[in-house]
Amino acid sequence: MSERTRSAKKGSPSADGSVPPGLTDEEGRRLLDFYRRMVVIRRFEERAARGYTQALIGGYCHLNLGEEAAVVGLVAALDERDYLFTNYREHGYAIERGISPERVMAELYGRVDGVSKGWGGSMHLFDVDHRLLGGYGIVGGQLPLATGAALAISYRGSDEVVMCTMGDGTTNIGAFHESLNLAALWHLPIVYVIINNRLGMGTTVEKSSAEPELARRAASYRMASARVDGLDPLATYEATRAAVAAARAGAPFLLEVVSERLRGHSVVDPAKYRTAEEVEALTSHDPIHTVGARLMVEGLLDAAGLAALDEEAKAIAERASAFAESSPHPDPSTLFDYTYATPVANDLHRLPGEPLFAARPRPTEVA
Amino acid sequence: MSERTRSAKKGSPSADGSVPPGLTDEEGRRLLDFYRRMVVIRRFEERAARGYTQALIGGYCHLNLGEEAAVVGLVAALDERDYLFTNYREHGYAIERGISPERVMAELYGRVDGVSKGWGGSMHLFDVDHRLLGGYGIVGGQLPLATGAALAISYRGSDEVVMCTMGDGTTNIGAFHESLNLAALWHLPIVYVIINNRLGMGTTVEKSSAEPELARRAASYRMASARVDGLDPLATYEATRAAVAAARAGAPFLLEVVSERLRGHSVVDPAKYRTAEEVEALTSHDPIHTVGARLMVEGLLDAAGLAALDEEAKAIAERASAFAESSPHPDPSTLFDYTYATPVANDLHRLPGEPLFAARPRPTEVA
Amino acid sequence: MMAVMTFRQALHDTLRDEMHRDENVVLMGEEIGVFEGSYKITAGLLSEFGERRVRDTPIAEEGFTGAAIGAAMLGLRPVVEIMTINFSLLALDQIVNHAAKIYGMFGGQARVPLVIRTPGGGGQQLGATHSQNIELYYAFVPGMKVVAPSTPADAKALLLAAIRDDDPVLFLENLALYNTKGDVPDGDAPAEIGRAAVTRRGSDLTLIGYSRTAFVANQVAQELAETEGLDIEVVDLRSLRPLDRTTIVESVKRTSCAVVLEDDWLTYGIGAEVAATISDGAFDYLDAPVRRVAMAEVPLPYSKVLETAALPSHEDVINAVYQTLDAVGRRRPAARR
Amino acid sequence: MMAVMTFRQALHDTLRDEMHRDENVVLMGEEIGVFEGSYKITAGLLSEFGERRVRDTPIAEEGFTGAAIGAAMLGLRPVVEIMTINFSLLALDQIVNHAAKIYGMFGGQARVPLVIRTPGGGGQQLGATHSQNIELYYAFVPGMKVVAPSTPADAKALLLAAIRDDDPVLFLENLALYNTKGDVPDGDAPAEIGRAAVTRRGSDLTLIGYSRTAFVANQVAQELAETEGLDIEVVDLRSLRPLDRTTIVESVKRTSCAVVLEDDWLTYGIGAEVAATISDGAFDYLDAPVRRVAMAEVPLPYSKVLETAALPSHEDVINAVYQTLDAVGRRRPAARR
Ligand SMILES: Cc1ncc(C[n+]2csc(CCOP(=O)(O)OP(=O)(O)O)c2C)c(N)n1
Ligand SMILES: Cc1ncc(C[n+]2csc(CCOP(=O)(O)OP(=O)(O)O)c2C)c(N)n1
Ligand SMILES: [Mg+2]
Ligand SMILES: [Mg+2]
Repeated sequence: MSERTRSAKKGSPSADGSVPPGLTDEEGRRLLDFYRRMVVIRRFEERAARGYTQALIGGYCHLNLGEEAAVVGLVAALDERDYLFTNYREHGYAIERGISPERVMAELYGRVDGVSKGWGGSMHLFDVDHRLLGGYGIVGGQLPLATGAALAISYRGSDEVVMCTMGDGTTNIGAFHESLNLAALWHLPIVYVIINNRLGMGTTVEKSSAEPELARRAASYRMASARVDGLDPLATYEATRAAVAAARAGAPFLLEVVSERLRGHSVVDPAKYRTAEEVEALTSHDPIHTVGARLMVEGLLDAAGLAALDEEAKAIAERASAFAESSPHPDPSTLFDYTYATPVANDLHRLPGEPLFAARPRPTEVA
Repeated sequence: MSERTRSAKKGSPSADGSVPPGLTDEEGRRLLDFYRRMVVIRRFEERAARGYTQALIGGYCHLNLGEEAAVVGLVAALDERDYLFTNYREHGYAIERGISPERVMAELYGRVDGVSKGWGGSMHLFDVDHRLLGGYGIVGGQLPLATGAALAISYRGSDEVVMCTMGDGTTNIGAFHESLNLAALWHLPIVYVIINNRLGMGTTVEKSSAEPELARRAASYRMASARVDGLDPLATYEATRAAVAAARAGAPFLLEVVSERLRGHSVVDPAKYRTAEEVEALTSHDPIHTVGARLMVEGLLDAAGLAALDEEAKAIAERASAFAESSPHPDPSTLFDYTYATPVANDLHRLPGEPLFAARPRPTEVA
Repeated sequence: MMAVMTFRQALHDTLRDEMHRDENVVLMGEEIGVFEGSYKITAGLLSEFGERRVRDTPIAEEGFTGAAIGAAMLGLRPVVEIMTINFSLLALDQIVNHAAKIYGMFGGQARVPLVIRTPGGGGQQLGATHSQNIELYYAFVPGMKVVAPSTPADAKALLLAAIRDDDPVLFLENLALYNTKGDVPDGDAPAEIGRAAVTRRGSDLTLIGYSRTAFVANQVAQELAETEGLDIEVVDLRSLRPLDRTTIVESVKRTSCAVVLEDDWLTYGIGAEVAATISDGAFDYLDAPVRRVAMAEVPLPYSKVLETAALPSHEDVINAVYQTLDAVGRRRPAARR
Repeated sequence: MMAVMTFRQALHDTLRDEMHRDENVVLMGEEIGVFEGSYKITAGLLSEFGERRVRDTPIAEEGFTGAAIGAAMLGLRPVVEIMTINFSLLALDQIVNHAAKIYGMFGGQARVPLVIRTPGGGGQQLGATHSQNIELYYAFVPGMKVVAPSTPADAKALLLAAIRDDDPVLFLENLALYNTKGDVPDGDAPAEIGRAAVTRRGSDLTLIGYSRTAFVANQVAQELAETEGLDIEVVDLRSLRPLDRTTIVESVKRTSCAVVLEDDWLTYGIGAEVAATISDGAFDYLDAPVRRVAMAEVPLPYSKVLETAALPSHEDVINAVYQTLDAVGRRRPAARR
């Protein structure tokens, strides 16, 4: 946990309880805003977990619990015109990009008002208007795509940036290598972000990456990189702004954001592979606690204010799930609507129980 | 071409014609031996090119012309018990591993006495006795395999080493990244060798690798690495010995061997993308010339000795092709002999023209 | 001696027994050790056998599958778990161009005694990329063997056979089968790869499936015997490559009609070969077209409603049986609704 | 207006025209620029259009194919060359799990107007890993379109259609066709994807192929018309997904027998679906089993002798036609040998 020690240089309460140097006014306002957003994500994710146990959400469901500070700091550093590609652990990103929690939750519930019209589910949020270009469930699958989006931007000479997030475990797959090499060769406007929550599912970074300081892998492509404390939303924001600026100038960047995953890999994982001490340590790192405490110490929030924020976030999550539950299921008649964008002759619209060819007239009974 | 300048520290004639410090007796003997071997490869490859134009060799045929010094230096540093995995440009490696040029040429001719019994061809030489575990035509395909062979060695606690060679272009494919990471994580006894001949087919290293000093890519796996002048067989040999020793102690190694490809990518490529100056420069780098000249300067070989070596090499190449031409073609009846190692029920031994089921009795003519 | 156990347990116990029997058997895959496997097949094996024999890998399907192939070339007998068959696309080059080619391409000099265990299956709302049935990609390739058990007993017998076979074997599992139960004989009796089984004799119609759909076929046959007095023969393919054409065709020669069940897409799916084989080999016996019951041809949607519409249901199977019996004029009057 | 040109030239000219027409059309692939393409389809295009539009990529099939998909999501129309279809296995996850899924999985929000050009084909002594015909892997997948022209005219018309289509299209080429010649109409007339063509009318037998085998089918039909007076109908599939079942079945309803030619392995190959489709849709018309002519089921050997034995020959096709005509009792007495 050495990177924890060289993390946020100012402002967060240190382990011995002493108060680090204070925040500027602007930083204070920003931190308060970030905190509010973090709490929304927290309550949204908890509500989603409940929706899963209520069997209103199916499939896999991966939460951003513990990663709220990272999510908020990262997305805040993007412009509206920028593009975001991410993985299956992306509810928080969708909300931060400005998509309404209602539409995000409706997607988790598989309803027509979901961002992906119910076709994608938790792992596949997408909203072309908010330039969230997916949620992808294949580990590493988003990297070549994001690289290609950056290629299209560069080809047109426009000035958007692409951000592509991934987990620590994802840095070991071939697509990571191929993509970063292309981006560096072609000077593409892209920031690759590793959310290092120290675990794949139950496998640690040390067990899966021979160079566990993941940002260092940028050197293979002569790419600039940095490592930042993802439990500190301000530090994450500042580091991301610098990375995005570099990318906008045509120098792709690799940013490692060191974070925590508070619960199991997905809602159904009890995370038995964690020791009691690890679980204990996690709680003290929980960014909702540490950032909340810091705001109190800084005098930017009192207990009542904190409670109010929390109530507001809970209400947002409740509204989202109420909306989702009341949104209709897709109609089975729409099953064949999205196989092809350009309609095509002889596309087979056959339901599983239907014969390929209309039945022949019944033969007359023999003998 | 900066690496050319910081290449072999002693012994090779420098560009201004001055004679560098001399060789020890042992080095002298070794260099003479290496040279003899290099000439054998040279003449073998030239004979193969002729076999190709005579239509006795089919498919693709990639030659080691220009890479002889690298091939000889690399293979000499291996023990007999060590394993070698390589790519489709591997005739020289096969010969250096001790396989008779006859059996190598017979494989190129697709005959039963070929190392792979005619099933593999130029790209797929394999000889289990000489621990040459292939010749592979899919770029990068050999890397995971070689890594796994090293895993098997480590699993058994025995002390062989695996060498896995590849081209410069191959370092950009995902399998490179995945394999090196595994080897470093698991402390496998393997040396990965990049033969950097500056070109994929016609694409330069600079156009395909964002970090063109390819050995540096080892850092992504905390793996040791080195770069050596592959036109100098002694330097290559020494660097390889060090790499092999490290690997034998459980520390995988990445060795970059900077070399030249004298002709086109394969026999049929006229290499029109090279400028006249480039072609000119190549000739002066030809290791057969430079090493031959060095041996003369050192007084280890005179013109007559050189001519004798050359005659001997030509004779070997001629014998190889005569043997190959007289070796029988595989019998078509052996077509189904190598689909499975464990015979299996219902394996379909159907020739392309045969029906799946025996013909029904001919129906009587209707009307 | 027999014991009743789940499909999961049969796999687990067989892996464990084989590891005890043969030091060369090693397990590799993502999250099979500390996490005990995504579907818990390998639970407890890391603590029993240690990291040397139960190897958690990075997320690098191509790399670790290829490494298993290379290790097999030197005589280990790796059993690789690919978490779901969808992710095997990333390892396909290593499997198709290397594992399946090495024996032949080098003239029989190196064997690749490798098993790849991997589950397919839709119906869990996992969406378009996580619900595919792409066993076709392996079944198509000479040099591969592909087995697809439908019962705990076959899970054991075919896994024993696969581990002891000197060729690369894709061992197809299915998410929906893991919790199914059945008798599993004690003792050491590997199945013969390349053989289908007639799991139920009957004369009215041949119902054909593999993996989950063989389970469904037996269930439906049983149900229709009880409720409608129908006498349906069931063929469980068990091996997709080699495909046991004789057993299939002989069955249809007896029944003169067939319904093929598959969980993949219809066009070019596994059922296409089965139907083509029947139509050819039993040409003079067939009284109605071979009916295929398969997925709708769409990327599988997440929404439960849409997913259900896209996947073959129990009802779909029953209707296909009825319609085929109608077509051959054989549906028993008692059974008419 | 018409011009006679090679298949290669038709591809080259069409690419060039489309690049002039639409600034969004970009070419990507290994060695397509400086090297002018492994099979020289893109010769001259780098010097005409520059590096921005003709992009040499590193050897990274997954990376650059995926990048083309991502660029397509933002509105470029990349035409990717994968040097041979064998290497496409390395990009399969990006194609099957991403290109083919993105439109559906996200509820129709993003289009992927991508073309992947890639040649298949054996018979060049390229050995087991470089001679495969695995178009099946794409044809199987809803969300993909797969076209497979057999003539220079179709190469042009289908490439125009593919480039202008808003879905990912796999455009199958074949090493053995590049130097074949034919009439190519001037002007701008894209073909309709999803339609087969009856390229020769006849009443004795339906001969079906695609890509190289459609070329062979036409050749054999012509030859047998001249030498034996046989009247063979030829169906060129042209599109493997969607598959034009109607054209196939209607033809067989007229001729009552069929031979399917394919260059891939028989079991589970493309021909399996064609045969199953015919046996189903023309059940009451078919007078003999559908015959398939396909590769022997082995990893293709390098040796010329063995390779020749493993690949379908001209003779094999003719014999299959004769045997099928025999089976339906239709072979004309004059034709008996
Ligand atoms: C190619 C592929 N392999 C395996 C999986 C199964 N899988 C899903 S998430 C995951 C762990 C990913 O870890 P990391 O990249 O650190 O991301 P995190 O979940 O921690 O955010 C695995 C192995 C997958 N979805 N895709
Ligand atoms: C996966 C894959 N992609 C493309 C090719 C075609 N190809 C064969 S050799 C080659 C260039 C390889 O360059 P390099 O790695 O530098 O090796 P060299 O030929 O220079 O020895 C290419 C692109 C292939 N065989 N496999
Ligand atoms: Mg992680
Ligand atoms: Mg090279």
